[in-house]
Amino acid sequence: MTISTLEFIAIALLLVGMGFSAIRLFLGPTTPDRVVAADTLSVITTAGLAGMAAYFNNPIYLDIALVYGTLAFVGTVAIARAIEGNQK
Amino acid sequence: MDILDINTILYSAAFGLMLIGIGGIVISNHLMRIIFGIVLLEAGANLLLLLSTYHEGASAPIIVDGNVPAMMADPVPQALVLTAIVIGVGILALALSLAIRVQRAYGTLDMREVRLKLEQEISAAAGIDMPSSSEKPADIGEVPVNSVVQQESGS
Amino acid sequence: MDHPQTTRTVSGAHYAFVFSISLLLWVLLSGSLAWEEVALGAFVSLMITLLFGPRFTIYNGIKFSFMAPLYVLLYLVHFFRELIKANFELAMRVLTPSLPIRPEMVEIKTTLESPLGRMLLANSITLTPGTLSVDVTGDTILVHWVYCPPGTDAKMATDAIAASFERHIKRFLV
Amino acid sequence: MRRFTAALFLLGLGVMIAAIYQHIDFGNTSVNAGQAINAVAAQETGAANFVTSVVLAYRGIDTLLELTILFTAAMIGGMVLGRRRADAPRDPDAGFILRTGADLLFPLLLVVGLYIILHGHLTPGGGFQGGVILASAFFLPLLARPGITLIDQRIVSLVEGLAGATFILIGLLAMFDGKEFLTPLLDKGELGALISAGSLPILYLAVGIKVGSELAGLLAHLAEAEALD
Amino acid sequence: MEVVVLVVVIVMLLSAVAVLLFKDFLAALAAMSVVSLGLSFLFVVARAPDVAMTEAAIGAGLSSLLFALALRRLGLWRSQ
Amino acid sequence: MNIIGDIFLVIGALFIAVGGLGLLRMPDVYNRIHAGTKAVTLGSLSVLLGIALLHPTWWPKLLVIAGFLLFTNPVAASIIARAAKISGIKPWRTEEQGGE
Repeated sequence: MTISTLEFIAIALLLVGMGFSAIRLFLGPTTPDRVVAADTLSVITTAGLAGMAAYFNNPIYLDIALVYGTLAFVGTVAIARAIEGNQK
Repeated sequence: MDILDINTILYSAAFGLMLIGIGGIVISNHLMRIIFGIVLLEAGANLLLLLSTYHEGASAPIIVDGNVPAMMADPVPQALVLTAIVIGVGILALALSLAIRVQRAYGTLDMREVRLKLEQEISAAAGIDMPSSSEKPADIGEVPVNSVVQQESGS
Repeated sequence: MDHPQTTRTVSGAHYAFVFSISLLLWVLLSGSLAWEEVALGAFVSLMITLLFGPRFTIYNGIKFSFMAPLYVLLYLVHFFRELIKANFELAMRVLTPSLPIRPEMVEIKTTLESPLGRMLLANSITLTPGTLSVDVTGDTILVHWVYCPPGTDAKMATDAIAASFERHIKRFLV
Repeated sequence: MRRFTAALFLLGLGVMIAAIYQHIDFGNTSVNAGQAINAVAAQETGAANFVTSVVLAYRGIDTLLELTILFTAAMIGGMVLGRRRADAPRDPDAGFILRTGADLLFPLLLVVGLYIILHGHLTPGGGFQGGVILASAFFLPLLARPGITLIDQRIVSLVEGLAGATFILIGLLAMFDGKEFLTPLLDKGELGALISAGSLPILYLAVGIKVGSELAGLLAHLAEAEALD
Repeated sequence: MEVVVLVVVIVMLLSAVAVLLFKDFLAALAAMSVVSLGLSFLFVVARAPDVAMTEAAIGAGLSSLLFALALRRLGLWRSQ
Repeated sequence: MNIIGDIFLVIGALFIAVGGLGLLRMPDVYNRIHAGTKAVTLGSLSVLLGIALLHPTWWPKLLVIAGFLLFTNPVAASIIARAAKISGIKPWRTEEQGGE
């Protein structure tokens, strides 16, 4: 499987976005900052997993992107609900 | 050993995760961090087990649309890791329940304090003097439990 | 706190709606129209609808009509245009070195009544230019606005943020 | 002092692993049980996903034991956490957006979970993954409105027991047929079709429902435990 | 391809260290979900779609749920 | 067809990179959620569209993934914003507004 120049640029840009989000995850002053960064990273990974399916030319990998996309939402909601407990 | 060899990268990830997990278990004193360390160690071990039969260029062990690939990945370690991950959830749930129980019983999750209180309870139940702890009270920092000092001064 | 599952009843049409949504999702997932797939999907959807039907009052409030699909399509077109506009605006703000933002929390009122409609409106607001819906209580939506012009009140904010979406959503939802 | 020794231990471990590194022949393993399975699994079990073949047909008893471990963990977790005091305060409701979103997502997640379970012999996925999705689907409304009873706990236990009994019953049927415990039954069918692989999809359905109800019960127990402050 | 895997591994290992270093346990939990994200990607690279899906379901969804509930019950959601 | 798909991939990746940059540059949580949600949602939708153009037979499952993303992303953003507001984080304001 070869990669064309445009696809190479796309992969590089995805990695750049991933790196920025990861930096925000490490730096973020408050916990919600880090949760937002983790959520963004999970969405980027969902797109990236679909891209891996295209790279391997095999549609079975799309199921993983689907499961990841739905369950990362559940995890984010759980963390956000735990943050909300701070209201007293 | 080429740094951009894919085998090197994957094995480094597995060993790195295991090392970080062991480090978390050994160094930290907080029960929650120890549980995090256990999860990381387990993840690294799973990755290492899966990589033991990894071969670059193999395809997934699933037949799609009837065409059989030339070389397929080994399904046995995949099934083992599948089992291991699911059992890991059971371990995690049990560990978290026990952590909640420890918090209720002792009011803290710091393992040094928990250990100290446990020793006190045991010695009180046996009706003997507090045995000399393996860790000196000075090491505990700002949380010396009062009864230790009382026992020392009283005896 | 409103609990829609106790205050509203479910009519047969909504059971049918939930069933068809589930079946559509199944067929899209399996990606084939072989009779085994469709039969299994129909069975699974039927079980879900029958077992958990009373929980689906959330799907109430849809106006069934022949024109509804067209209105949904119009809404989607409008929504995607706004989404793309939002992204270019955001990219402009982020890439400008001076970071021209003036954030403010504003409250806007909505006239939509069904939970589904309010939900859709809140989601649309989140994805459109410079606005993020933080919370919904009753008919008030709390919105975080990246660039709030000086001296806006609730009426102006509602007009600027929600009016066009409300007009589109009102055609197929209560 | 303890930290220092721990760091020293880690350093030694790292050096040891680095030494092992030099001697591993990366990517060329001599394990070939998997290749043998890959060669015969399609004819022997009729499942397109060989991992499913290994999990349910070649290592079926291991899967049964794994379910037992998960059941024991869930049961002990429930026992350790204990019952909830009647007057303990509950968490407040989530906002409107999460409540509506959870209700809206609930049937869709159920459909996705059942799809993953029932296509376990054709595509990646199966009982464990689908069961986790089912458990999350049931838990999401509970996260939005703490304290509601979405489904009776006794029904959950009953469904879980029935699923486990189904798994063992299919295994026993093979024994009545004169074969070994948990041998796949029924017609193999055409490779890659939905109705194929004999009894494996039914086994996976049992596994999925059992895992889903166990995890949902465990999560409900954990959510019921009162907060400490 | 190798570069992609290298970047993912670096992000994963850094967040694994961050899990143990963060003072706030919910932030550590967010970093933990990033670890399981990288792990899931690596399982895809190792051509194990079943395992990747299990890791995605359990690492991203279920263990986050378990940890978040337990941290809420333990009263550890706020930074010390 | 391949070229168009590749172009959509690049556009999507570009939006994702811009979203990451916004996540890094914005001053407080709420503004970061703006960047992290809008740009990344459209970016991943565009990537999925590009993949659908590259492999035309995959569109049903890609449509389902896109639908879930389009639904769950704004909900997650709203919930995090609400949690941040409840936990007491004040919105950042520019100096010219002078605060309250």
